[in-house]
Amino acid sequence: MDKTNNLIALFHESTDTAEAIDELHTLGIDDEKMVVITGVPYPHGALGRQVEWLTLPYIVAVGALAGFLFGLFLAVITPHLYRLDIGGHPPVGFPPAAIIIFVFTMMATIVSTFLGVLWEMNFPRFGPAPYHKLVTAGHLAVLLEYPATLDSQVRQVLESHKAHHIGEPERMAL
Amino acid sequence: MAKDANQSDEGIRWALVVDLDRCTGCQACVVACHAENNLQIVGEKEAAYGRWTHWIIIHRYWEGEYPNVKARFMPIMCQQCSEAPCEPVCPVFATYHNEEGLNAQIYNRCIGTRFCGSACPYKARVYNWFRPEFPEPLTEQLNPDVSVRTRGIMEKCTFCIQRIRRVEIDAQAEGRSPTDGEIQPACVQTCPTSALIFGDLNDPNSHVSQLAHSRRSFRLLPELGTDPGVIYLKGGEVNV
Amino acid sequence: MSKKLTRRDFIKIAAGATAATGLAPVARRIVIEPFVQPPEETLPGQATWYASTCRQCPAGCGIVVRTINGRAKKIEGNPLHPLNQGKLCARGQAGLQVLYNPDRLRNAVRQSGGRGSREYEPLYWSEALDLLAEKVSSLGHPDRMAFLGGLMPDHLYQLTNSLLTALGTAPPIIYDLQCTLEGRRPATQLSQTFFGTADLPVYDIAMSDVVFSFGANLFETWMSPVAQSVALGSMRQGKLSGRGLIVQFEPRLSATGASADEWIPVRPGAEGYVALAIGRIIVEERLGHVGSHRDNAVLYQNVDVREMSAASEVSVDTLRRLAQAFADADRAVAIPGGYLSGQHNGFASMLAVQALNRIVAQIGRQGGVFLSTPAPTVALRSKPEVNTLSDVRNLIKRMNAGEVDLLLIHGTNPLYELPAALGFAEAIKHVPYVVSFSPFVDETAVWADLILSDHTYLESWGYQVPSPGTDRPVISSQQPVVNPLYDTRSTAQVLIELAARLGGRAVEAIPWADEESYLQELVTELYGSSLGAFDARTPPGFWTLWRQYGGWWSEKEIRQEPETTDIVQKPLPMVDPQFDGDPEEYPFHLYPYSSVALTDGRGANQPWLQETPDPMTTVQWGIWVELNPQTAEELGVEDDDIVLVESPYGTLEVSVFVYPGIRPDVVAIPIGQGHQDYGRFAQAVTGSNPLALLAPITDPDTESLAWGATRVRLSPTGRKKKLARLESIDGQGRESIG
Amino acid sequence: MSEVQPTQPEQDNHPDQMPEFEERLLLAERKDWEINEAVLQPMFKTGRGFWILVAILSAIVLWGFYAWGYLIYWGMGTAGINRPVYWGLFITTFVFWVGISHAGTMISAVLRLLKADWRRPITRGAEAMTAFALMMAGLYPLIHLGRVWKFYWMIPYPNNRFMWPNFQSPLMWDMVAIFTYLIGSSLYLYLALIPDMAMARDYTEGWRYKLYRVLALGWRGTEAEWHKLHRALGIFSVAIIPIFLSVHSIVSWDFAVTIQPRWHSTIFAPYFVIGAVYSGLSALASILIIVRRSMRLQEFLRSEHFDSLGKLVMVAGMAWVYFWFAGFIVEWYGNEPIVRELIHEEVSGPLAPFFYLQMGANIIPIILLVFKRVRTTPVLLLGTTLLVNVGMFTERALIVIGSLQRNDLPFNWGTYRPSWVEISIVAMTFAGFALLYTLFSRIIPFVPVWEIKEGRLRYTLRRIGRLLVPTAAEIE
Amino acid sequence: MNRFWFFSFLILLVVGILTGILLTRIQVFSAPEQPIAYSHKTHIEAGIQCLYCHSSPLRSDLAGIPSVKKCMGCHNVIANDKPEVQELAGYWEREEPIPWVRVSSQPEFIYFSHLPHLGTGLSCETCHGDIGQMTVTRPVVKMDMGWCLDCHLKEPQPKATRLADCLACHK
Repeated sequence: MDKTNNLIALFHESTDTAEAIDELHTLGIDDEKMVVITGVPYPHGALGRQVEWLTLPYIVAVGALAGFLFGLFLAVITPHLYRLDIGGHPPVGFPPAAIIIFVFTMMATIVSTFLGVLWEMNFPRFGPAPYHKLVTAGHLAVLLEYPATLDSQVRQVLESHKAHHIGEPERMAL
Repeated sequence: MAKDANQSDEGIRWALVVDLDRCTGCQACVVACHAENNLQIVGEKEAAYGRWTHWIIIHRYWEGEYPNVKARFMPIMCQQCSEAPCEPVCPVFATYHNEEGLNAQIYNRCIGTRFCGSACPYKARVYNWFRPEFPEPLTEQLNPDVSVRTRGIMEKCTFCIQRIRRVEIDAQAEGRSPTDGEIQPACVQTCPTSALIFGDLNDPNSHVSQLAHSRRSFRLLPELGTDPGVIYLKGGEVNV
Repeated sequence: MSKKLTRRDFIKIAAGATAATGLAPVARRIVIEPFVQPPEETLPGQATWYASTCRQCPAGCGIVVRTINGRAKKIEGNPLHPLNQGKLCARGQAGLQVLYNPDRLRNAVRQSGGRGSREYEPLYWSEALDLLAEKVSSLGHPDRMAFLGGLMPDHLYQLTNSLLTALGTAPPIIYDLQCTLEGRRPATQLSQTFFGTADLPVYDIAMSDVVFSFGANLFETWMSPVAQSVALGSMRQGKLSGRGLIVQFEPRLSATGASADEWIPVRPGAEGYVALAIGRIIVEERLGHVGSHRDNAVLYQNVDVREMSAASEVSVDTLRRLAQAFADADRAVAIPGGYLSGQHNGFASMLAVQALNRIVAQIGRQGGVFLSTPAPTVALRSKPEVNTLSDVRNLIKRMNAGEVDLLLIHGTNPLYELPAALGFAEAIKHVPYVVSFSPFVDETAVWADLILSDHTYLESWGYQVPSPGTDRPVISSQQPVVNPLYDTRSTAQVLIELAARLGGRAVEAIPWADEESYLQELVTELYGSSLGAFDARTPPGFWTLWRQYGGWWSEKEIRQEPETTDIVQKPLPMVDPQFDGDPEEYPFHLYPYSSVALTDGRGANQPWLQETPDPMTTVQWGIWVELNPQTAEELGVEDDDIVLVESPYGTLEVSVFVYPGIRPDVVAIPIGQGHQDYGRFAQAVTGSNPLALLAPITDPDTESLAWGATRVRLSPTGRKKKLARLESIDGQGRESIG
Repeated sequence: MSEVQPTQPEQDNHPDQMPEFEERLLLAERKDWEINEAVLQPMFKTGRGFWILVAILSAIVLWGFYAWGYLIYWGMGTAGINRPVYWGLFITTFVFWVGISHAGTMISAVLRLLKADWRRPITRGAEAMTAFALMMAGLYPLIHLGRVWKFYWMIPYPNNRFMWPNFQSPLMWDMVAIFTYLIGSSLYLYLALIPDMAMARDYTEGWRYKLYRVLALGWRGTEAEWHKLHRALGIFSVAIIPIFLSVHSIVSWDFAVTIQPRWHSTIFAPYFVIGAVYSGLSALASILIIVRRSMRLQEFLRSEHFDSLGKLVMVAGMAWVYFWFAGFIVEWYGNEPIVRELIHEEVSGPLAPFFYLQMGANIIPIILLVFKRVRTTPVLLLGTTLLVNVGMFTERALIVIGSLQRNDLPFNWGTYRPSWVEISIVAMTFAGFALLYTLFSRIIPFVPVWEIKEGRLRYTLRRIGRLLVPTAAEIE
Repeated sequence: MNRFWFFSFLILLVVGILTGILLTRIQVFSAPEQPIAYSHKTHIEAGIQCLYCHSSPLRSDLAGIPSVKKCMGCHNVIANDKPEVQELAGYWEREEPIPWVRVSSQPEFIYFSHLPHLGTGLSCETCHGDIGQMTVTRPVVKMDMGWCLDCHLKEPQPKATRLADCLACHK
């Protein structure tokens, strides 16, 4: 296996970052080997990277279905488990069942969205990770993993786009 | 929607007929109910604030003005509605409808939301605002067939379910079914003018079902569609 | 229920022996029910029913008491009893709270800190009896002892009477407020005058088509309210001949008036005039189907209908209409009630009312008035005589003069029940030694040196002949349904033991070993009577059945038709009512009425009765004064305002209840509250006793207290006290919101 | 400032003290770290006034808990409710708090979906308000139970009694709906908070660092994280809107499904929802004004925000009047005896003072808010919005208590007086809400920093004539 | 790694709550201390029927506790040298009931009658366990609602419906 280098570079400007990333692409570094860390959510494509594929909607859909079924169980099945008549109503009526099923579906949707996005983001993750505190002060950080052979080219590209703090990524306890 | 089981004419439906022409407002039923059902005594201050616990009360209505004034009495207890507004609102099934047409209240299940009390159009349900107190030896008067309700739960007229059950068990032991008039809630038993009559409304031969078909019969707040199990008979009108 | 005796009914009352023995559970929830000696006929946890007689009022209804493990749990009417036919009133139901009252005395006690100190020291019964015997035997003269009695069971009255007679003392003076409010004494006198017999007549409401009730609160507290209510039930909706009609003549619309079809607000004291006018109209216009009224013409020869109408404020048209209805009815009855007897002209009014029954020929008829047949044995026939207020006055006079050294008080509470103006409270201080037999520390017992606390009626023996009776001879039996809860002793037993200690003529007069054997001897005289509803083979068998059935009564109805005396040969008396208090200064008639729940105040220590709403005002736990809306407006007061009620004899501060059913010149106050003593529940209600207002005047004909003849004035105090009403003031008693 | 890590690059002119921000100064000219500090700095400065406030609020809360304990120990009788007024101040306040909770979602979810950019600085405050108001509201179903120790019988779980709760009961709907809404709004609040937690983590040390570190869950701000966060927030804002509509509808059905006169109304659900939005937005405006003042966030919460908020309040108010009138006219016209009686009670009976207070306090603000001066002057706006909340509280009380006092049988009417227990517990929830909010504002960045920065990304400044005007870039 | 930690914490939490609920269901079947060391085993082995001492379940709601008199009926002559029996005799002489402590009880809000249960052919052991083998009497089942319903719901219809009615037991 080839030896790889890790590098972090900080930028002031998003335009510089985008251009640097473009050039790094041309150097043959994959998108997957690059991680851009920002303090501000940049719109998709602003930094010239591909859109990531998300499983979140599926998680949510499964969660919602589970909630629906749970609501269905509570609203439709449980009244028959110990049958008690109330107020001339049938044991299961459409309106109350609709409310219960709806609410449980929504509850499950929300909870599964939350858990799903944490799952997607691999959270929580408190271990050391490459990061720089200047990110929250408005700088853009690019983490790179590239074959050691490309080292000088990469550094040149970065410096040419006004990158600073180029160096080994500091692994910080987060 | 599913056909409601309570609507069928089969089985028993307990009903109480209140003959307003006979009621003298004497309150015997009120005390009989207290004695039979271990109702608590709340005292003057709480009673003044609407916190009394009678399961049966006698409404007194004024009519006309002096000197042509009349007062009429109307005993009101839980109406044991078929379409009871109190039942569906209870979150824990503490109140429900049983096979014999009774609007049952399971004290031990009650968590005290008082929703049923708000929903009842007759306001026939009473709440235990405080822990009941029976200074010794008044505890001896407590009927062992009826639980003593603690604070924080709703209670109401049960048609003296313990007396119904007692007669049914006795009759069953003798291998027969209870006869009409054999089951008497405490108020019915004591009513000096026999203004209260109890029986099975679904039995066409019972006294109550015959009275229920009388021309004098009416039910309270019929426009609400609650289908009460308490049937009132209008007072007679004879002028001199 | 009452007509058919089901098997279950029989089982219900089939257990007849004495109450269960053994230690009953203190708290039924935790402890299991261990016995040393298991009671004979009780099963653990299984209800046993004992028959007895209710002593909450003088009516004498039969009861059955449900007991479980030796503890009474519920009182119900005895379904076999001819008087109440299984029914019971509120007071009868509440009897358990007499038994289980937390404020009962648990021993015989001596007031250790002197009279009125309310400090008590328990005594052994032997000590207490020695003390009593010593007091009795050390009397200078037997006349220096007096016995004041109230609501007594018949056997106790006989015993007392025998003992006192043997000792050479005057017979007991029987006086209590309930009897006064009912007019028991005047009613007896009326019977004596009208029918020549001292029995209280029975008014056959059940079979009647038209009932004219003159101040009789038939369905509340008058005479035998349960029996009368049972009768109302069948009169109203139980007859084939159609619905009967009730007209109530009284200045305040009582619950009875509310149940009646028509209420005639007569001026206080003028009820007799109404009766006279009606009679006059019937006779004059030859109404009804009696035929000739010639015989009766003399009765009404002095009556002028217009004058009567003006005096009673009932229009001539109304009078004529009522006369027509009364005379035309197949069966009609006029009832002279308690309020009449409480007037200065009470006896005249009662006579006028009773005369109405004669002119429509309803005496002795079904639906009219008849006398009940007395019991077949002589011993059981004699009944307690209610004394007049004059007798009580004499006693007070003697007490004040220091002529009474020993006063025995049983079953009455004169400090509460007598009008304060009579001065009993002062007089009792002049008596060196007072003995009370009260099971409770009531106002009078506070002034007793010695309290020989009696059993409550559910723990004691006895019998009673209901008076007024019913359509057949009835003797109601009383037996202990539970073992006595405390170390109390029945007064009859105390008297027997006292006699034994005194020896001599006393023990000859009442020689029995104990109360039970006395009763047994008395009662088994009935054995062999062919009338009885049950047959016994042996006298002990009779004794058992007597207790199982709750008494003895005839199987068939036996009515007695009374003969009228020659009182009906002369014009009826016409007496103007008199009232105490200047009409200018005291503009209102005071109407103190007996409360449905508390009667004369006896019920005030029973929380069930306190919590029971008054039927008309729906007030619980309180005392109020009822004012006509017009009166209230003139006085500038409204509901719950406190007014000062003043009579020439006393004052009272009380909340106003604006009451549409009362004459504007009358104010009504319920009796029963205002206890200074008598336990926590009675004392919980603030307020004072309305009897403090009463003038001590009597009807000269009957010498009975004219309790309705006091005038009062009212003035607002500017304060408010909210009454504990069941009804909402905002709802204003409306039925619908239309 | 000691806690803030001095990580500024040297080329930035870093003044020693924060500049006094001018009212309409555009954030576009601010550096990111300046924004960070502007938000963080007030959190760390806790003066004596703050602690006094916390002490007072805590005292009220503790007293309220004492009152609650008293209520539980002695029974529901210590509250002022009676027969027939089985529900009193507790349920009134419950409905009120549920109403307050509606503004958070209204602002953050609806406006997020609509891409209304002025929402950015106020979303966090609004969401926090939702969560805290729901926490307060959620207490009441417990408090008002006669046997609160048995509340778990309302939770569906398998048990040996074979008994399940009654899902036909509106109280069950209530419970699950409020629980869902509380979970939803808390998660929504938290999800949007994660990047700011990371930001705060980078600026702090000590206990705050530990706290923020845990709360940040290891957030770095990678493009993937941002992307997923956006996606999740998008799903959230869609999902939470039906919940927000359903919660207050369900609360209204507590009343509307009974046959109690004046409760039994089909219009109750939208009427309650719009009332909730009205009171919630007003409460939000009030809170923002107070927070802005006390935390010196004038730069973030500018008058244009209040202007917009004021307009929303005004619109909600007009809608409320519309719904109120739509219900009222039907009741008035129908002239059913009991309803007529109830209306009479309100309009000219003993409830008249409350009725006119309600009408006045709900309608006058609408008129006032027409004026821009009112909308943009904090004191005037504060007064106006507080008035709305007084009005809405009275309205809830009239609905709950006023209707229960009268019913079909005049014999059963009653009147209600709140007891000290009820007042204490109601005060406890108000104080508790304020306390949570106060503490929250010192621990959590009150202004969503990343959202502001994101908004700033989308602005350009264009010179038009003599003005520099912000214009939004059309992205996405 | 982190994720594992986080989710396992969640699962632990859920398991913990469930265990807590389960723990509350567990009944301590300890025997209460009785005033006299009474052994059912001895008496049953001596050939005495349950109904001899607990005589009323066929006629009453309660099975009944034998009175001191009944105990003394035998123990006047039998085993009167044993200390427990002498204790019993002490109660008899003092005319005090023996304060037995209840072993099987129904809650205060429950209507329970032995009569119909024995009427359907159940034996004492069905509910009280093999009490004839117990030297110290202890409860063998937790008599809670689920336990009652287990039998009630197994009855054939329509009896099961009637017995499943809350009012069949709750009072």
